[in-house]
Amino acid sequence: MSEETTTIRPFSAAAFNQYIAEHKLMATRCTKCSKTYAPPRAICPNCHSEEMEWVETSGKGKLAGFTVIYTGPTFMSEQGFDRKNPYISGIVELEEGTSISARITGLDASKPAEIKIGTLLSVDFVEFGEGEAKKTYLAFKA
Amino acid sequence: MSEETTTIRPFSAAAFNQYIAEHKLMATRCTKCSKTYAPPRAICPNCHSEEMEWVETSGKGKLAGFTVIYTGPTFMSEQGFDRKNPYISGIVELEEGTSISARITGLDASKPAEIKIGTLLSVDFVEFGEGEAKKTYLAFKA
Amino acid sequence: MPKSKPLSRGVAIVGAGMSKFGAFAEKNSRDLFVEAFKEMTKSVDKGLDPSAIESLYVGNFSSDQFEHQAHTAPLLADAVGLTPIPATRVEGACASGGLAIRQGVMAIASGMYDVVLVGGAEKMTALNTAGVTDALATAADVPFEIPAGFTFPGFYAAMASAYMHRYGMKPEHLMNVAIKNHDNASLNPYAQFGVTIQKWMEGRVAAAIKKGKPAPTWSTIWDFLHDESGNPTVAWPLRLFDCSPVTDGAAAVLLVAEERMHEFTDHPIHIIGSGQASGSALHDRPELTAIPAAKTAATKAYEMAGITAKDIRIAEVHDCFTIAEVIASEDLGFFAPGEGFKAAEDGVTARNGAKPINTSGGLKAKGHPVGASGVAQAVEVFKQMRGQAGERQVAGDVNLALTHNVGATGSTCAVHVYERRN
Amino acid sequence: MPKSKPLSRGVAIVGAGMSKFGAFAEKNSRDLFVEAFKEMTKSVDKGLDPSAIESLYVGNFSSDQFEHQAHTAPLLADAVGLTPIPATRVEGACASGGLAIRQGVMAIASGMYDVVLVGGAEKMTALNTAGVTDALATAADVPFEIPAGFTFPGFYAAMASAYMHRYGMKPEHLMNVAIKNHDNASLNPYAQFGVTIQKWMEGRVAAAIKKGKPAPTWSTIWDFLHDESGNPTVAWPLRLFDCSPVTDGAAAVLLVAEERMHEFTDHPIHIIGSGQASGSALHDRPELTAIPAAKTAATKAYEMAGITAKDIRIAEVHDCFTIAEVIASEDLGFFAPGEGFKAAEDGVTARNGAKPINTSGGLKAKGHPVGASGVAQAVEVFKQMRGQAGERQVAGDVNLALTHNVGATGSTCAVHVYERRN
Ligand SMILES: [Zn+2]
Ligand SMILES: [Zn+2]
Repeated sequence: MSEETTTIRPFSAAAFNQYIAEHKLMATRCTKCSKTYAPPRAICPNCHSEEMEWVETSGKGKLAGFTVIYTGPTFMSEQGFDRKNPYISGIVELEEGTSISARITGLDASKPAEIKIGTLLSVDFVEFGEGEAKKTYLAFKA
Repeated sequence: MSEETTTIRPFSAAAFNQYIAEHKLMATRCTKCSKTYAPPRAICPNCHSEEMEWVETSGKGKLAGFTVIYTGPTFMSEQGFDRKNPYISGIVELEEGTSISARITGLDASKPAEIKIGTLLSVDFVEFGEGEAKKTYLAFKA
Repeated sequence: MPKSKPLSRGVAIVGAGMSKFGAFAEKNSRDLFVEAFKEMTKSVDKGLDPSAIESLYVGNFSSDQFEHQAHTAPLLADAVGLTPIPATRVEGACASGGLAIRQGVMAIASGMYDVVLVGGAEKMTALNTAGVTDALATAADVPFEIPAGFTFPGFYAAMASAYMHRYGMKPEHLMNVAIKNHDNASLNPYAQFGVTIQKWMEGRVAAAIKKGKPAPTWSTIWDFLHDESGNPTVAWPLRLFDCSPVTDGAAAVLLVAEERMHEFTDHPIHIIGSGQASGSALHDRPELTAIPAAKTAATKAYEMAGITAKDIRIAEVHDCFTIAEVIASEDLGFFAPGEGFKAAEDGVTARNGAKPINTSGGLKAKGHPVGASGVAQAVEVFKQMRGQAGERQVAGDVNLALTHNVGATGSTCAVHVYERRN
Repeated sequence: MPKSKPLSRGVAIVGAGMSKFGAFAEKNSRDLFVEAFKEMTKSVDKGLDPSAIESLYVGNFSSDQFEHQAHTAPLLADAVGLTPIPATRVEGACASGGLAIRQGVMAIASGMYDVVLVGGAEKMTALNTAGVTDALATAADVPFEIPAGFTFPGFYAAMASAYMHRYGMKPEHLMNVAIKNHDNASLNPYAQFGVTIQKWMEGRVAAAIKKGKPAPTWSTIWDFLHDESGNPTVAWPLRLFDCSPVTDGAAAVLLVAEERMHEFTDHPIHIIGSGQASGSALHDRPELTAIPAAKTAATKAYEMAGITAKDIRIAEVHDCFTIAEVIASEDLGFFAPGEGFKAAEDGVTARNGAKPINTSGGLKAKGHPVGASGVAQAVEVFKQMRGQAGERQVAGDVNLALTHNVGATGSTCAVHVYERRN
């Protein structure tokens, strides 16, 4: 995946989510110490620099921790998940060295004991809703 | 109005509201220093006694302050109030020397400048909703 | 209540900044706090290494309801790169910011920390008007006040009705407060409404003409303020221009132990008085024309500072509504009961008056992101006392200042007194 | 981070009490706090004149969402007759109570007050399960964690998955924690679930027979805990009995400056260590098998107290989930990383073990009214250290104790160390 650099959008949740809606998993990189952060940061926690830039991630990572959820929040229930149809949430360590929370797809939620920490994953985007109400969710698939 | 004394119900908002639903404006009285409080109190702020009792108020009072509200909370909008049909909220000083917030009825909301502080009022109860959803509100009428 | 006790050691402000106040659809409270933090950092004369900061207090009323985001303090700490320092949210409705400052003062006085960041943030405009009304209502004594139909404009309107009855004030008198505060805000680049009411009115006329609608016939701002189409009644006797707006914003101040202040600046502002008090529901007070918690908090703050009301050069007071500024100016001892509205009418509280109040534009015109407001008040006095308030700078030696921050109708009040010594 | 600094003056607990924990449809957080306040008052050996109390701190997570009531602190102060003393709400998610204690300590150390009441309250059961899940979710880093579908059981389950992978723990190991904490709670008259899991299981069987349904065939509690109908999976690998319940409750402790403690009791409990730290979102940490903020807070608290983990006789730790207790026991230095689950299996953390943990029943079985939990932990150590814990009293000299209170997945942590000197 090509690396796209832009400093036009603010380093905010709103901008990050706009990128997600465009099916891009973008990170912010500190122009001073080069550390990369996804989710985005406006100030570098490593060197306190305020000079950041947006970079597109490779979208590759591995599973650092996960769960299969049988009782979800209201918005997941609305998307059809429940005790009979549980879903996987996980934490993914990206190639860039930063980690992020995401839905996990392509693994069997009915056999959690067989899901392996360290499984290689690549970025995916899950959409729900129509028109104005359409929302895109960050996911990673095995 | 007869004075009914009971110590059976707790000195709580739930108990107070249950009395309101029964069309009774009850106060709590400190058995030690005799001060009376409506809304209810479980501990006397005057003498720190924990021995209170419920007493029924006379239901008589006078207007200490008021407003005519053109933009109300959601539940008042649901009861039909809006910019074209504003309502009066006020603070009423009871004969017993304690004061309470209540809806004010029987005065002309379209002529607020003619409403007088000190107007004599008596207790009233306004109901809204049907069956399970029925709620009774404390009011005072001129 | 016992007498105020002295602090174990002194505390000074060495940096202060705020975000632009306004309505920003794309910014959450974290984004706003990052802005305020950067402004604060820039204001530290000798520069700030953020790793010197040992603890964070955040004033925030209810991001829970406004943004579906609680546990705000560690998120704000993290957003500005301060993890793992202690980060604590303090809530006292619209006085949350003032309480956060007070916790920062105590944290330093306790000996536990030397350098404490105090922030305030609120992101309110994601909710519609009804949503904001309902969220603010949770600051009241909900089971006993809200069923009466009260809103916050309504509570203060009831106080105004009692004040009018007792002291002969007319609703028109309150407009003087709004006019003054918009005048001040027109000189504050961070204000939500950086225009005078005159300019506002002219804008309304121009907009009508542009849309091909009949132009309103207001000849003066008084016409405008008396007209329901220009200035609609919200809760009689209060109209739109008697009310502070719904605002997104954040503010930050850096507090340090006096023994270390010269590492940061040669022009510190000392916090020499701090008072706080609680109050019962509005109906449960001996009178509606004063706020007992404000009087108690002021007494405590003056006592700790060893000064009296007449020594104060400028004050930022909690004008969530115009009547609140009038009552505040009396509760603080600036004017006798029943005289506050006359002082506003006579220009005593204007920027060039004897007792300037709300030179920033106040909550009324600068904006009122509720949890940030108390901290933003300290930002204004920091600038005024150091002669850095630009076009709205008060003349003369602003050596003693005060902030007055009220939660709800006065269930909480925090008052601070500030001193510049050189 | 800089080293812990000593407090300007010492602080002791002289009274402590809590309401019954449980689900109480007719009680709001004020009613619960009144109960806790009365219990605290009764516990003060030499009696308490409430007018001696100078300030109130309240730990409360989100009455905003649970009760549509914010601005909790002045309302609680007023409910127990303490208006107009300063009343300040402190919020750090489920660590709100621990942070409130810490503010109380600092307020006294600062010299501003001698006698400070610290309360915690949460009324959670007015919402249904989905409502509680959504409300608790606001304690997370909402924009970046919640869209992934995480719930709080889910976050801790993800930590458990990483822990299992790294250290070879099985889900069954966690059941030891639940069994122990229910055993302890069965001896605590204030607990929400005052029954052992054995009794619980027997109750389920008896209820089925009474209703004429087929009786479950569980022969031991291990059968019961492995059965989806007895112990359903909530977020794999966590099941219902790995999770703390939804609870209504309140707690209160009275803190005083050491120089005045003998006015209240001859058996004070000194707070000799206090540490707090913040943490980033769960995904943004170097490992998932420990909570950095807990390690930092513990280090600070030990440093201030001048002791080490091995000196601690008993600890109340934040077992919102069974895995949380295991990780806490390692973060606090009681056991090496990867050894905590074995200590629970071996009975080391049992009431009669070498390092008793959660003698109260913990959040798991005593109940978890989130903002009150941190204060209720202090109530338990106060009772245990004074030999007043009744049937669940730990044998021997409980002269040093610790409380560990976590907000969210560890974005906040507060640790306190307590000492009895006579
Ligand atoms: Zn950097
Ligand atoms: Zn009494």
